[in-house]
Amino acid sequence: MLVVRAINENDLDALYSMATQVGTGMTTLKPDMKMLGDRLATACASFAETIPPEQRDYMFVMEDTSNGRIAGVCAIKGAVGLTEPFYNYRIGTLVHSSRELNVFTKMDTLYLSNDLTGSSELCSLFLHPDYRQGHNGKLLSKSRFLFIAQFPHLFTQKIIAEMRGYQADDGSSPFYEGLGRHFFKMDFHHVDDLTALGKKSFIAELMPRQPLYIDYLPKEAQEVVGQVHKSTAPARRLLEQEGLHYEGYVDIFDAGPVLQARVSELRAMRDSELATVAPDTDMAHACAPAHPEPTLVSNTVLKDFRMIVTQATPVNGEIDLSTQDLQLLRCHMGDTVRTLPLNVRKNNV
Amino acid sequence: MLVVRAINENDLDALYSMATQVGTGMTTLKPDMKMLGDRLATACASFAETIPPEQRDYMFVMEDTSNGRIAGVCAIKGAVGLTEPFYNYRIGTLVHSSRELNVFTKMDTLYLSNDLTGSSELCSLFLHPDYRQGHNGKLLSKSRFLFIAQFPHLFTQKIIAEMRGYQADDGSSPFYEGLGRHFFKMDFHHVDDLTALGKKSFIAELMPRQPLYIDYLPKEAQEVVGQVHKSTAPARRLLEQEGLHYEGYVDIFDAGPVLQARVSELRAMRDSELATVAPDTDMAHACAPAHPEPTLVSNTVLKDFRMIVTQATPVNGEIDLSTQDLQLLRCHMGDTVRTLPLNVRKNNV
Amino acid sequence: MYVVRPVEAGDIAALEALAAVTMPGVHTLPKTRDKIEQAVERSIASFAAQVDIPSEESYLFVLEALAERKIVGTAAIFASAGSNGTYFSFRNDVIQQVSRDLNICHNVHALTLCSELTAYSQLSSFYVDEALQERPEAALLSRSRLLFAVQQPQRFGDRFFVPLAGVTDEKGGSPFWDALGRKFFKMDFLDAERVIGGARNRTLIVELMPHYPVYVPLLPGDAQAAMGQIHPSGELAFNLLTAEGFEADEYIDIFDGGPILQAHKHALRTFTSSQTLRVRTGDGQVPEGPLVNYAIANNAGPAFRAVTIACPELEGCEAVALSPELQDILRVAEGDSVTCVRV
Amino acid sequence: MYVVRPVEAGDIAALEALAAVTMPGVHTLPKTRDKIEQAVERSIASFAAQVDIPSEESYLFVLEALAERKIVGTAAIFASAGSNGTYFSFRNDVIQQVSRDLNICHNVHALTLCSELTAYSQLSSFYVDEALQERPEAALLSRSRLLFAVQQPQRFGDRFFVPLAGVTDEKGGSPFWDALGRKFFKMDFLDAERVIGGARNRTLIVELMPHYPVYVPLLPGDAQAAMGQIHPSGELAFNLLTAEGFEADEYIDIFDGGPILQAHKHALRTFTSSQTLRVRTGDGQVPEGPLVNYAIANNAGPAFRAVTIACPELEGCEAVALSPELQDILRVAEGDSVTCVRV
Repeated sequence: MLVVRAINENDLDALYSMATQVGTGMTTLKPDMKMLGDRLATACASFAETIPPEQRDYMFVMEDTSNGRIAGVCAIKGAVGLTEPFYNYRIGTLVHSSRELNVFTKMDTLYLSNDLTGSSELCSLFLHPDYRQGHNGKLLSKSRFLFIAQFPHLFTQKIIAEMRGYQADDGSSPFYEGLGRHFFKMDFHHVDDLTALGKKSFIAELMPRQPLYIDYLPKEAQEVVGQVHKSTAPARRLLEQEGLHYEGYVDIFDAGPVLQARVSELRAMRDSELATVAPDTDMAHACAPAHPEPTLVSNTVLKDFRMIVTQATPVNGEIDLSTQDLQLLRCHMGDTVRTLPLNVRKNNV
Repeated sequence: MLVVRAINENDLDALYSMATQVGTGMTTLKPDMKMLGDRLATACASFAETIPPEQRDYMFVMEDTSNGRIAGVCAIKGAVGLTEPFYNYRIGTLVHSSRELNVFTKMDTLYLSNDLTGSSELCSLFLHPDYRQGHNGKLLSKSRFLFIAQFPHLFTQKIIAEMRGYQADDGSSPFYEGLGRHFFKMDFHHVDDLTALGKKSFIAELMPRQPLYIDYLPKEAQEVVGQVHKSTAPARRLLEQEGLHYEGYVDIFDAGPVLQARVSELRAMRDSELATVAPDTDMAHACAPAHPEPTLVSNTVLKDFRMIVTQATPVNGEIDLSTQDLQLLRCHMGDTVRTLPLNVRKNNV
Repeated sequence: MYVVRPVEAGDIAALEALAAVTMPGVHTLPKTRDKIEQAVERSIASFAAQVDIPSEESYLFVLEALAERKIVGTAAIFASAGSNGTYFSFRNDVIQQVSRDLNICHNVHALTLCSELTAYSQLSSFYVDEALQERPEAALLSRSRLLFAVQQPQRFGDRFFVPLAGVTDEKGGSPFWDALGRKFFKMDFLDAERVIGGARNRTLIVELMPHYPVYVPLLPGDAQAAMGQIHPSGELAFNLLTAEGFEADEYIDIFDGGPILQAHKHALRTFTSSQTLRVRTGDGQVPEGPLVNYAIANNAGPAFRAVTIACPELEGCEAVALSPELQDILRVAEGDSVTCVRV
Repeated sequence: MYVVRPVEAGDIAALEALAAVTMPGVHTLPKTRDKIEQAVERSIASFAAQVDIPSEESYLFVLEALAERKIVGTAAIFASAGSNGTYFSFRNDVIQQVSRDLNICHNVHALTLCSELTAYSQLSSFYVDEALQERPEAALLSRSRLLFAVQQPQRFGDRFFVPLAGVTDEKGGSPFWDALGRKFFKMDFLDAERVIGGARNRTLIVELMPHYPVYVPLLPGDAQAAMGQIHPSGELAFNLLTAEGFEADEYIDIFDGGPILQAHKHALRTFTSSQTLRVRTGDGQVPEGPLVNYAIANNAGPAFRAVTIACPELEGCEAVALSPELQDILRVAEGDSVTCVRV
């Protein structure tokens, strides 16, 4: 059985072995014992609330309780950009118009910005290939929204997720080739590695800081602004269903979109409910939907936050969970849990 | 009884007499027969769908059917900024940081932008003082959301509303005194009048176009960025309840906030429902809430869109409307109407 | 013999004939009868005006072949560029990028829309008959404008500039325009030049052109290559002007990317090395020793006239020998002062 | 008698004593023994170096009162500003705003962070004893750096600049800094100058200073008033430099808003009007006629020495009369060439 839970001190080795599977492209999860150890310590301090909210890094692991294996990992950073500047390009609009010539030109424009400074970030999502099936991916990714809905006071107004940008078949980034290369005069992957290592002051020194019309870029670069990497498209759709949107912020190197939402407008904030664990009654049984939808259920304990996906459905503020489910959640009859339909309800319009 | 309805050709005189009541501060509703006549013609063409969606201007009037008086007016413009550039300041963030000196400075920055070009705009809301009571203000303002929920395909992705900015007791604008005056070298009210007259090319010619740190402005100007005029605060709250938010765009002269939302995330889009007009049944009666909340109800006819507020509540897809309500809506038993609770439901969290 | 003199009303027909000749590099020379008449009238009024502060005056000079009484060249100077607005150009900025962490140091060029050339005096409309391009009369014509400015400093600014036409392809297209102006104006280069009438001081430039610096590395190769390059028709003017002391590189034209040469008057040879000498009557003999070419201008204000002569070095002299014929052409007499500069 | 000569190792103690005197306007003169030693060593190495392209050389001159063997002034010149980075300054841009509809035309000033002064040669560390401020020796000291540059052009750039300290209040605060730099550096003016060591070429400037133009009308009145204003201690230097041909107004310092004077060498009197003359031995008599002050420098490279004399106008002369005593001081003999310029 799978449970997503707050990471703990004993997970370091499993985390490292997971990181060896990740490959390039995810700069926050590299197989480096020192880096991972530091991060784990921050995560444990986060759940223990011994560091301030903006320094926190809530990491979750998906555990297969049948064999104790770690099947996946994901995280929420309390705030980005408060120690190193967090850069994006923001896409704005400028209109050039002359009534005399009857010309009206609407141009998309790139602004180098730190606007997202202080936002909370969804990051480091990785599911082991052996577990890529069924609801597992959804459970892992969406568990973070249930956590936010349970503890909204821990998060800033805005939540973001950076998506890997479009790459050509040869692994090159048309956006970088059209823009960054002129200023960095080095390889895309080289720049990417430097960023991962935290060598970021060069961004302020080398990037063009003046607003740029996207029209100045080669067509291939223009076309990929805000486009995700092929392999990232499903993750993007999933986050969009939860209420995140592309609002015109992109990565400065590969122009991958940043998805964002007000915390208060996440689906989980609107649609998740508290329920009391209670045995099934005739009345509840009668009122339950004929075709139950899978439901995400979590306990309400910060330090040992645990989430599962189950077929049980809350009815009138009560939910009947199996003994196994209760064990996974470390809950008992009478405890309060938080529930959220795993899938998005279709609009009734 | 009050009904909000699509404006029609016969409303010009009433509209003019309404405009004489408006006073300064609303540039789109001036007592000018030519201007109002043109606008009315556009509105009629909009409801008749004889002009393209982006040129439309849906105007609604609130009519007191007891005496035939026009009690209020409001409108939705199909798209702004497509003939004259639509300018705002956008507030962004720039971080200046030096690890060497251990300095980390986060600065708010004003960018002159046309980002909101093409958005639909809520505007021209005015309720006659004689009618400022009960649910009238809410009905008038919220009727527009019901219209959008019924005809979302007529609107662009984004809907905005410009709020009048803060003014000191003497009618001066601290933001204009701190910024605009240095570049325009004329009175705030003079500039405002010029804008209303459509003399806007001077904005491109005279405004500082480079990004500005808000810190450069005098303290009094900094403090009012995004602040509404005292008299506008209730209108702001009302729009925020419907799902609009201040996202950092302000007026270039008085720094009044622009509220905005994705059309798809408006409360009316999520919470409004279609219902069939049907007589009350025992079953429905039994299931109805004990303390019915006032409900906005509209017909579903574009050309003669009509809305009321009523105590009837939809139950299981049916609603029992009084004969009077049906007359106001020009509906009959068996017709489909759209309903939306007038007030926002409290979150269940 | 050739003389440079202010344009006169009687020259209009000749100018119309000249305008019929294709002169792709000379946008500022009027092409239609109406425009030519206006330009001539404006010049006559400008020469006649009492000027304290340079303003909208525009002085048009012609080179006349005296034998045939034929106009074989034109050259103009505006007292104050953009005097009824702002003269816009691109300033060629260099941004030095240094990254200590990465040990990188390179320069990035950027073009910034600027109004710095406003109120400079502007040389323009230089055209000389092909047969004369290699002769000192070409230099005389170009330089006469500056000789006039030396004599009448109150009529001109302290700084001068000259926009030269940029490169275009066979069809009249401009690669620089295609990469920049077209994106904002949404029209062809020649159409844009037509609607704007060759001007660089119009409100619509503020309305349409980019206000943020244009990073040169982002421009296509052919547009970069066209920056600061002159149209072949401008080569003579370019050579004469750089020899005079004008400098290129700092500014380029916002439309076609052609070079804009500019200089403070202290850097111009006509200002720094012209001499005022007395006229004495020459004996008609060809003088001995090495001869050099000089431009000689009378000092008669609106009745300005200038010629070239070949004579021995005048450095350190107090007078210059002119034949009675030349004195006639310049309308000077023995003892009058003339302004001389080597060409 | 006074002589200007390159600093020597033996001067270190004297310089240390000088540094103890409060010189608020001279940030670039080192204050501690260590720093003084480094500066002297660097100067000695620079004078001794074979230079093809100006780089990190820094030349320090001293004014010595020969009778007392006392150092009474200093003046330095860096071969290439920001040679290990970028020299940052604010360029004072003027944006012309014209609205045809409203019939408005006005200029808006804006300060743009720029690196244009990088690789200029930079004059600095000018200090002269109060007793000598009115005397020609002050001008001699200031100008000696340029005389050296005239003789050794390969060691310097074609353009020169001099940052002069801006105005500060009694407590050492700078109104310009308070309005600008403080917002980004989050520290007092003196603290900022201390951490940056008076340099203008550091990466942290890019990291912290504003990259977008600063509109001057938005600055508080006292900051606007401080722009381009000199600290009273810099008045002598300012007067000497503007008389030399340096121009203010285009650039100001990014920290205190003080003026940065700059010029192309062709605009500097030392370059345009210095003469190379032969030495002849004077008869010791005071010459008749009006006397003017000249700076006279030997032409001995690293053994550079310069003095002032009062003598009749040298214009048109081929030799200058120097007493045997002066020849000794300059280490020249009859027939040697010296560089002379009026001060």
